[in-house]
Amino acid sequence: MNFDFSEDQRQLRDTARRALVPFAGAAREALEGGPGSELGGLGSGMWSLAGEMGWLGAAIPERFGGVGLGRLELCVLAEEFGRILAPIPFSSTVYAFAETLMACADEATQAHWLAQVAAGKAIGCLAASEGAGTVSPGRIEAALRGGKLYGSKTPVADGDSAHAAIVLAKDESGGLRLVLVALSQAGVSRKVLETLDPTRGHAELSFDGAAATPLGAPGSGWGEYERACDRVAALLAFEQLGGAQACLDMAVGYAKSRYAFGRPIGSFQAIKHKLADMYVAIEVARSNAYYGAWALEQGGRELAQAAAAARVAASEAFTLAAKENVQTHGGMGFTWAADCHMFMRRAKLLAVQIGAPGVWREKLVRALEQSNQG
Amino acid sequence: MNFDFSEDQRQLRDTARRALVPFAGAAREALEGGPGSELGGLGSGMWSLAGEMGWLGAAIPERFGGVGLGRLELCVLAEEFGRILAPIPFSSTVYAFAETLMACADEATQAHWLAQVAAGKAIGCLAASEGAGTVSPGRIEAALRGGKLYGSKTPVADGDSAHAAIVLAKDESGGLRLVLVALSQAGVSRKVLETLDPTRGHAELSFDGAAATPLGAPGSGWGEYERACDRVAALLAFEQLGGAQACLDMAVGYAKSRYAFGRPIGSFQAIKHKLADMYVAIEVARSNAYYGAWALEQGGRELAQAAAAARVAASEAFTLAAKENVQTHGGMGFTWAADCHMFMRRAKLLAVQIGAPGVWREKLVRALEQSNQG
Amino acid sequence: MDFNDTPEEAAFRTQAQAFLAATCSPKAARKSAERPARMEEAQASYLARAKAYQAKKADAGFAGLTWAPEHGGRGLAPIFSVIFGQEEARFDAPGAPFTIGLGMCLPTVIAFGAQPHKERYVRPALRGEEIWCQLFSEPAAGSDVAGIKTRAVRDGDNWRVSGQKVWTSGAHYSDFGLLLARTDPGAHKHKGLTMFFLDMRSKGVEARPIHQASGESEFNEVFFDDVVIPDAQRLGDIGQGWSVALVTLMNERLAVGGSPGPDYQDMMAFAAGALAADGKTSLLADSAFRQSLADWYVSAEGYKLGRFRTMTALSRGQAPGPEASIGKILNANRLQEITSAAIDAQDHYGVVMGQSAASDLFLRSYLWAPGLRIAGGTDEILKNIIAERVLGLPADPRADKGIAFKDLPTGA
Amino acid sequence: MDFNDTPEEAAFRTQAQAFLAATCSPKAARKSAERPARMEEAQASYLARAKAYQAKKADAGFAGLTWAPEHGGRGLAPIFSVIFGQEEARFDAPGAPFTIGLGMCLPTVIAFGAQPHKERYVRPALRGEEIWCQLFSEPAAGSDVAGIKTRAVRDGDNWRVSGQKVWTSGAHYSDFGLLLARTDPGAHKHKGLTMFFLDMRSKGVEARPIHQASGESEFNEVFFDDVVIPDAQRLGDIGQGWSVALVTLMNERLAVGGSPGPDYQDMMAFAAGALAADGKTSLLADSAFRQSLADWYVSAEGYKLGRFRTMTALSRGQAPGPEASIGKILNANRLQEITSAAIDAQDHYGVVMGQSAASDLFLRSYLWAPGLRIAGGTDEILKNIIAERVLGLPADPRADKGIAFKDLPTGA
Repeated sequence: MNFDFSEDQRQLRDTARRALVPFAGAAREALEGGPGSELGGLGSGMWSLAGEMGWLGAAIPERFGGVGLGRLELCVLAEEFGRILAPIPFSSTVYAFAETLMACADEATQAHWLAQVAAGKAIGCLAASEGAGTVSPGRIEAALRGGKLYGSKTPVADGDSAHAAIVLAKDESGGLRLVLVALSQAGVSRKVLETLDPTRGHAELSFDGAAATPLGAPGSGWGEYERACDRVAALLAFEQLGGAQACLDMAVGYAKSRYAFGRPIGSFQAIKHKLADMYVAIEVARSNAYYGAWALEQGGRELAQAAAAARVAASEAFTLAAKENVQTHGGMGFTWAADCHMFMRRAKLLAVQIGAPGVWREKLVRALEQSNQG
Repeated sequence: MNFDFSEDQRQLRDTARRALVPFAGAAREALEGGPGSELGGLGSGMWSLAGEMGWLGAAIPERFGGVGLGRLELCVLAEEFGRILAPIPFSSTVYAFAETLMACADEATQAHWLAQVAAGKAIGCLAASEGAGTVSPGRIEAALRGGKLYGSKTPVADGDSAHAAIVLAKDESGGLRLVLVALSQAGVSRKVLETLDPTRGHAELSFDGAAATPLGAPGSGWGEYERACDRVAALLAFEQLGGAQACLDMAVGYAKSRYAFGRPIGSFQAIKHKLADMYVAIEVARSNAYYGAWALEQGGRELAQAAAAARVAASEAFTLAAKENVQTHGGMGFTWAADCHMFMRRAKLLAVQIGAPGVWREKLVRALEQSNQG
Repeated sequence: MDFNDTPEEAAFRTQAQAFLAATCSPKAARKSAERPARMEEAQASYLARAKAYQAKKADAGFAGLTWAPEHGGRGLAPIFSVIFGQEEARFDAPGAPFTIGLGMCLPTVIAFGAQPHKERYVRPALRGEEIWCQLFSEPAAGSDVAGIKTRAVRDGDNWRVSGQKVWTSGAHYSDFGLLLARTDPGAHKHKGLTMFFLDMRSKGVEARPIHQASGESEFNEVFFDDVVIPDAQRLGDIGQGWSVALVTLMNERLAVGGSPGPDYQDMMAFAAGALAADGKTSLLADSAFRQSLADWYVSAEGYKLGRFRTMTALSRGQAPGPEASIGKILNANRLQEITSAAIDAQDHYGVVMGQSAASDLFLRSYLWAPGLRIAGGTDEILKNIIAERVLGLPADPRADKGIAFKDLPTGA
Repeated sequence: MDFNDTPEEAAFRTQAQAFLAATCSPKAARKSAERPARMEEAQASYLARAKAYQAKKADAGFAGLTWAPEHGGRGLAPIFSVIFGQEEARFDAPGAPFTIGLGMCLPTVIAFGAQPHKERYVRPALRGEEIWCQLFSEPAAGSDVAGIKTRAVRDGDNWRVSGQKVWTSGAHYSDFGLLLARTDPGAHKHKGLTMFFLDMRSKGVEARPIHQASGESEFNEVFFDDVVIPDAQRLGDIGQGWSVALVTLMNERLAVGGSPGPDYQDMMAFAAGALAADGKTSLLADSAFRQSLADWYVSAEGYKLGRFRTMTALSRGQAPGPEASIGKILNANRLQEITSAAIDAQDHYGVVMGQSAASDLFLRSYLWAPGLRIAGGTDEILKNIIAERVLGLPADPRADKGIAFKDLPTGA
């Protein structure tokens, strides 16, 4: 029984945490810079740091220029990025784009793009949603015709800065397929979107005959997309966990130092028990996230169930922790100057990014039903 | 604006509360007497008191031997009975049986049965459920053929002690109809059921050619049943409210007198805020119950929505209050000798008696949709 | 039990309706949709419109309804204020800038001011010619209101005030302010306070807007740098400021507002056009959504009907009690649930701004809702009030009992 | 990250499996279904069977795994106890009567007892020949364990004990009891306590079953009427009872049990055969139910996987920390939700007993669940522990500080 990260992995965490100290203010800078300024995160050097430290290529095989570690290392990094609300397209590029290429692109495509990702030269994204409402197979209108892509996707996380996108589209036979599209070509247009969280970029991507490379077998698109979401969910759960833990740490710190009625507010049970509730939610999320990490690393059939549970628990923990962190801070927590609202924004952004909590609860129960049958 | 009970109604409440003081232990006696001993409640004199005080006939017209007051007076009484967990078939006889007869029986039937109810000589009940699962039109198998009733109903609240039942059944045309059945005839058999709350009687009623009188027009059965449920819901909400308030009163009293760590446990915010939460739930229930009472008295189209909201809020308040009353009492609250568990039992019994909370939430939203359309 | 006015109330309502119909235009959109814009609108043009309206209202005898006639009021029971408020809410009646002054500050002036003060200040405030703000909260005195540190030091016939107030509504357009200051740090927390009023244009007063988490600026910080206040502008005795403040705060209860932001109706309308988690059926047909919708309705009705019960008590001449605290707990928590659910319901797209007015309202309110759980008393403070003042539970142990204010631990 | 044993752990597991297979029969039904019957079974026949099993277990070297060899143990790390427990749970192994004695009482005797005590009592307990119970809780000392009133008065070489204990598991079949008593009511609450052990058959000891809210009787009240205990049976110094008790209670953490009563699997199986609120579709197809089911699964997994994390720490030789408190909070609250939801799901019929084993289990557990939120530390106490000992928040203000126990307010 070793249901924890290894000594090496914990060292990676400590290294990452130390290396990120200079970037503690990066999310605030991105916020103050207004919409689209997550490129400030890029400009601030966090992105090049991620490349230099080998974090972008942590799970990319060495033959493609990566470090050749595993997904557990990505989990460790995700938690650290989540903790400081990193305003960089790490999740889209690494969890979604690179991992999906490794799962279903051919060797040449992998060789080209993974090397670029590992070197910090390419930002990638995953584009499925076509507007408000749950993403489902019957609602995909983007279409691949004669190797060209038509249609539009919105919102696309990091679609504003990405060099390439993996897009869920219909092919000529009417089946769904993931396709790879370079975004710096004619036939692609982007509209930057303003979202609840200005520290992360979103765009609407429109395709009018852009060259696109199919990934995986014909008709495999929805299945590959769901598996991609499961991988992203398992990794994103650690970002959410990092965010939730940061909220709890902030709230605990504030509750110890803020005095009212002649004593620290953290000595009042109303606050103590609120923070204990946050802790419980976070520990539930952490345990489920660990299992998700294990299933991701194993790559077996447990992943769908484990990833869904990790995501449900992590979304719950982060939104609760963000909300009650504001409440613990009182009036101070409701000011722009305090970081509390940045966590409120990010918590909701991540909770809907690859599907809202209700959608993942539904996925979890479907997985439970399947594992009961099989 | 007078959104409260009148002076007369409040005097009725005070009178009832005083008159019931000698019966504070009646529910405990019924509990210790084992299943079916709600007749102990009858034997204890509470039932005859209810007859003598005119409570059984409070809303029955004077020409049928009643007092000729209104439904608001029934609400007042319901709250008092709820408060002491009265182990008598008041709700079945008065809210369900008598009110339904007044809504859809002919003059002669009313004259016969209402006089008996008002005099304390007849106990009535309403029988719809035919086993586990939500009661719905398609699931009713009890059938009226040639004026005779066949089939069985379970559970029937107070079916063990009732003299007559109003039964939801199919008629020859396949439509649903409410029918009135005297229970002291050949062709009726009863099986007493053990339930979570031994202080209230339940039975399975089986009919094998029992003489039955149809009520209302052919095909009206489901509609009449739903309206009957709305009336019962509005009244039962006050019983639930009384029970919830009694739990809060118990918990507050205990929290003031029980000391731990050198001070009353009611001075700890964990307890204070728990009790404040109970209070909030009860006040929400009370406000919704008042509106239900108003709608019941008006008899207009607001009733369905108002009754559903009253019932949802009251079920929520009573189950919460019963549960957290145990918790406030700690170990003491988990003993048989403390009354806390009797409220836990009754809270759940009343929450499912004419349909579970989920069913009523669904009804409430349907009513909202209809009022939006009309 | 009926929802009808008494004959006297009905007559008054008719008069109010006639006045409002003659003075204001009817309101266009749903009330809930406009809240986020309310304070942003508090510009010069809005203020001018508001002042003109208030003057007409006072001249027609609809301002200060509960005040004694000698102060320009009509000596009516609180229910008449409620009735006027109900009718006013149907119109585009710009009353916001006067709520705090007339609801809290002037009643304090009337209760504690000298006769010349009353003659000088009450009528101009009632006619909207002068606006008042309330200067109590401080950065280190939020839930613990009596913990204020702003110092007033005696200087002959004057006091010199330095310190900082926070969360002050309307400080930048107010003419006068009601100021609670500490005059004796050596006394116990509640004993060393004194109440003043001051001209907001005094030298050394500076109001700065607070940038809120939601991005808006509805409140101010107010800085005092050696501001001179004549002792004649003291309200009540030296060291009695807390007793005076309690009178101000008690009047706050009557001013408790409605449910701001989107509510169950908005969610229901929204759900009719949205999809459930299965991506196929309407969200409004989804049983999980319907169960939540029922709960939101019950909570919203619990608030609304509870107000009717309070009005009934007012109608009988009773004072509004601490049970009004439950309204804000219900509304704030429901708003957090509803806004969060609305965002979730749109899946990936839920966080995108600018797609529709309804969706933007949910997003803005998601950020604004946490403030509602804090402003005017946090959930935690309100639950303490319910527990202690409604249920009669013992007070929290007082760590600040019998200790001079200056010696209280502050963690600093 | 892997779920595999170390080679040493794997070897031990194999030995344990071999022993258990040779000694016990495999368990038949789902564990959850049998809880309510557990203690009722604690009759003479069950006790005899349990004692026989425990003797075999000790003789085979599987009792007292973490104890030092000189006390009959094997000096293994706590993870080996967990492994044996996992394997034992697959069999019909009657270990319940010894849990408290071996888990809490005897470790205290080993830590504080004189050498002759250890020689006399440890081995018979390990072999199941003598059963021990723990006598701490009292009617007025529940959450506030140190508030016990049972008096022990010195009488030459003996002590005379009068008072009452409560919630004592197994008092009626125990041979010995570990007793915390107050020896100096004039000292501060925590200072006036002393620990003893006594023969439960001493004159003046009477155990009476407690009739629980759920109708069962799993615990006892124990009355002491001038019971004589030799001073030689004192554990630790006079007035040091609280320090001794802390050692006993620390050992309790390792004994934290699993999730009792029906869980999400039972609910899922049940829902497959039940109808949703619309009366038509399966409850398992109902989206409101599915959303709840997902949350129950996440909570149950959070508990189960959290135990794996604790085991990992144990495997590394770390001690179990206060974070184990979250398990009971999760399990107890989930049990309340699940049992309530199961009853509701059957609509009118939900409260009827005797319709099916599954339904009866939900009903019995509905009544039993509130006890789980209280026994072994209420939610409120556990949250305080998390807040103070895990998160490092300040302690509640102590009203009992520096006051003699006899002068503490009790409300009486």
